[in-house]
Amino acid sequence: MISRSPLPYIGILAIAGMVALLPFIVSSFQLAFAIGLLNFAVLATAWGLFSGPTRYISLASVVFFGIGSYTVAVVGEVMPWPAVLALAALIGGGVALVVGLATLRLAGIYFVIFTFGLSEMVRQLVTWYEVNVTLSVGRYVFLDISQTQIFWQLLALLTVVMIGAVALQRSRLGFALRVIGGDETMARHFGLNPTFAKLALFVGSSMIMALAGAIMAPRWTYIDPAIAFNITLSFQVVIMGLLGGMHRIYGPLLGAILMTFLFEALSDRFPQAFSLLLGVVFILIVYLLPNGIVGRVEELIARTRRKPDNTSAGLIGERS
Amino acid sequence: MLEVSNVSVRYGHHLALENASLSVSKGEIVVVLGSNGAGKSTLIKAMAGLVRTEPGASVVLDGQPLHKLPAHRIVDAGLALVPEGRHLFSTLTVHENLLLGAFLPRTRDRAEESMERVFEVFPKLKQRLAQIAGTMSGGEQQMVAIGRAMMTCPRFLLLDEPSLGLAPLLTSELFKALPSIATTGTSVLLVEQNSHQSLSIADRGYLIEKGVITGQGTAKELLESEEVQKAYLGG
Amino acid sequence: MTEMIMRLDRTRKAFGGLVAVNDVSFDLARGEILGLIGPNGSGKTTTMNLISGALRMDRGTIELDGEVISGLAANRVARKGVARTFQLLRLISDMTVTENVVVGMAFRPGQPWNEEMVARSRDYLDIVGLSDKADWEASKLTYIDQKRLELARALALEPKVLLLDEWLAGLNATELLAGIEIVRSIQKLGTTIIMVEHVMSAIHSLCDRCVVMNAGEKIAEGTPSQVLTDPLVVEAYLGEPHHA
Amino acid sequence: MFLFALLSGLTLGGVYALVAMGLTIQYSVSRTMNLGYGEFLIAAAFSVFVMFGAFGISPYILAILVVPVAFGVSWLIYRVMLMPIVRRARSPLALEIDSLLLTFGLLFAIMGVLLLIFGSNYTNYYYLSVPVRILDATVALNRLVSFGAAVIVGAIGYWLLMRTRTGMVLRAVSVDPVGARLVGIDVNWAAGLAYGLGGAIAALGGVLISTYMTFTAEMGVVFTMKALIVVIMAGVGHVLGALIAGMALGLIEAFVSAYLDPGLTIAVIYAVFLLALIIRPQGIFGRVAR
Repeated sequence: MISRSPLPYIGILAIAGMVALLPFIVSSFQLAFAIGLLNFAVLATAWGLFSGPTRYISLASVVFFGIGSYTVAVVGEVMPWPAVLALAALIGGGVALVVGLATLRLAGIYFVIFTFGLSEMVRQLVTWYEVNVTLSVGRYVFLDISQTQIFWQLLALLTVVMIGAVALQRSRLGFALRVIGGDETMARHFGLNPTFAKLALFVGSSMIMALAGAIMAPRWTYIDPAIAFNITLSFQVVIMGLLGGMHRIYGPLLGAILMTFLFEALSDRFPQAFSLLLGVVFILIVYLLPNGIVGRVEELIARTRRKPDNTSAGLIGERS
Repeated sequence: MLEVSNVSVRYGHHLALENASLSVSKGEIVVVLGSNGAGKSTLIKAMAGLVRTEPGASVVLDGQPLHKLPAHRIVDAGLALVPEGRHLFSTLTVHENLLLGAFLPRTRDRAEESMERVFEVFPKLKQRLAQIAGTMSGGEQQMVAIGRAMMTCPRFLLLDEPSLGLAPLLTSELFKALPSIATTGTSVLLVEQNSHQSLSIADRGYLIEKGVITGQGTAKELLESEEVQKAYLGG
Repeated sequence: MTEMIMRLDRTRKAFGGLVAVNDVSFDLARGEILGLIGPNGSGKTTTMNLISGALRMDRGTIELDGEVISGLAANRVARKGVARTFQLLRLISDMTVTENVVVGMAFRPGQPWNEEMVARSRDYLDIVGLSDKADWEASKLTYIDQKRLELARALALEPKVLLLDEWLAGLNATELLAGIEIVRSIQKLGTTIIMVEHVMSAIHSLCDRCVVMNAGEKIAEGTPSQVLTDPLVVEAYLGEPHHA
Repeated sequence: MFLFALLSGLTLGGVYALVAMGLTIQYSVSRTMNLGYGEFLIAAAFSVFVMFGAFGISPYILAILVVPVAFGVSWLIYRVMLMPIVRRARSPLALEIDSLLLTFGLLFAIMGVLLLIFGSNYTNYYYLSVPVRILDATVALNRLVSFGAAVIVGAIGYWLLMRTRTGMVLRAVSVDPVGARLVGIDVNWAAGLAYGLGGAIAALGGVLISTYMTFTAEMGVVFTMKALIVVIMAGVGHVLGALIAGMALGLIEAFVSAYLDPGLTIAVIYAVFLLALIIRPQGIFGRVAR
């Protein structure tokens, strides 16, 4: 619960340091793949940071990612890069604050449904603005940022996120989230404001996604709302988090690594059937790995340690 | 004849009910007395199939084993429960609530006849048929709940603290109705804290404490028992 | 002249057509143990929920130390100094005993987040007699020990007023005696207690005063021996007197 | 322009109301949220498109074939796909999350099949696209007929729910599943029936819409979203509310696209949804608590 051990931080930094050398040894094709992987790793981890402890399934990752990318497309050439990144994070956080304030005090289902259509709404708003105000739908991003630089920036972001996640877990907010996850009603009676805790986390997680979107933007050179706010991305992020297991920090990271390879293989061999295969993989995960790979592994470890005890009846459908 | 034996229920690590056994004959009214959290609600829910029992439990009604059936089949077998919290269809009318009691094919043809029986026991309901059930007072809702259970033509009626939340006057009105249900051959098992009133209409009673049935006797014995007095009033 | 710590003034709560708490008023003196008794469904637990902020009342006021706390959300009421236990245990089963106690400590105003809390949690576990199991997972505790842990967690909030919702229910005779001693020792530490209870022997030996409720209304108030001989109270418990 | 917007709003609203009614029946009876709902609508639209092209039979007659098939498929989906997670669910919340995730996968699976067969092109066909003058506005006949069909089916559906025994059973399960089990109702049977009905209604909506609207394989999500918004705004399980809110949604959409911008319809609907969530989270017709 409260630990000051620097070991996890050192471990994360050491791994990051080694990975940072990758651009010197791999081909540019492999580097592009690694960038995609890092991007998903950041997004899935940020998603798991919020959805894991709260069990509020966000289907709107692409909204914040797209906001980040669009910020770059609009102000990338007129502001210094760090200011662009800061602005992207601020806008992403601001939107998350509004969405969170409206939905996080309600039951999880409202949040899910709201995030389900949010990307469509934002896409429409941005398109409308571009068509009516700037009079062009697409934008070109001409920034002098190389693949290697994008790689290092994403790696730095992932490192910060992982370190932040460990620090969060050791913090009062992290403890609060465990208590809320355990029993929200009880938590209220001990001075905890669950809505505030959830909101703080949702805003934080959204800012990270916006940063990822901003860092990735220079790769595209051309951006329009349909590209930036493509709902498939949200879907991929959820599937990664679920596959790995969202109740552990490293679960979504593991899921991101595995799924990126799977996506790569699938989209190469069956480009037409991509949606179908994703849908099927998703359904299989829900049936076979309800707590993700990490959850399954933990289950197996627990089973070898002691005999399973058959506890507690389900709430619905006993005996039926 | 209903025979319950070795029923245990576990919630997580907490054993809420341990090897409970009891029996009720045809037409009998039996009360199970216990304090809050003693396991009496759990016992009744286990009988109705609403909670899962541990292996080894058996509930047999007139020779037919019920303990492996899902809740809706147990109702069909003739055992009806008036649950704690009533579980009425609150946005539906009283009439619809009663009609739904006669959902099962074996009861459907007798629906009108059954409803007349309900009105005999609770004449008040006849004028309230069009009212939305959720807008009634607690006592009236309890009548609808019992009426709905009667509509399933049960051979055996379970009542989970029917007096809960009712004013004393309403409670006695309610308890006076129970013997008239039993006279037609329907057995009644109720769990209660309200010892005097429930014992005054019962034939026999069981005592339950911390998930274990600790005693039994005729209603008269229990009423006169100092222990019962002490446990429920602090003497 | 005793000093009042809490005052309920005509509190009322209705659920649909059912009035669960009907204009109930009473005062609570600093340092006393008040028993809130009455038959099942008489509105005791609803009253506790109104005090702790779990439910919002329809009208009336509740004051704590002269400050109005009715209308505040549960988390604000807790931070003002009202702690409670739950009738159905609400522990976090995959946390250790110590961590569960820290839940009570971590979110009270001005509490720093440090290792000291772990050491301090021992003090509360000592009071309830659970310090030898500090590192156990909460789900591994027996029912009785889980009840102790609920109490330790509530104490860790260092409340001005402690609400015990049938904390003694389900204990056997020996455990009951130990439980009564624990409650008494908490009173000696200066905590004011309201307890909803059915175990009459505990009420006799612990409570300074009792408030009796029936069908949502307060029907009697006084010392335990006064109220338990009150004909109105006897009737509420027994139903109509049985004239044989 | 006003009259035109009103007419197209009504025709659209009629279908939205119908489709939302189907979803609210599914959700309130089975307590599982079906994110793949709109795919039934689109799949029906495509199957009518194919059969109309091949045999030249009227879409309204084809509905007699498509709707029962959709009922069966939807029923099967509940029995085969959802029952396992209903059984393993330890709490209503866990069931809600599991069903959301599962049907999210279902959404992409069905959409994937449609994409495989039809690609992502915009599709339409011409049937009864004869202009009809009403006062000084012109409306296509297919819109009018579809509106009429939606109103009739919606009214019949509502009447069946309110006046028949089976309708009463479905309402009972949605109000109190425990109470339903205690009168001998097999709750899983009722939920399967509700799923079938919902799927059939969605398919009918798809048939009606296909006669006058261009559609793509990826459009199901949009219909699911709109139906969800209507269901939540009306208050879960409130059938009449869903019919009214669905109608209102169609009107809002038509007026926004006539007077503001056709590209802003979802944004405005979302703004309305957000407002409704803030002011009345229990739904416009819903009650605070039971």
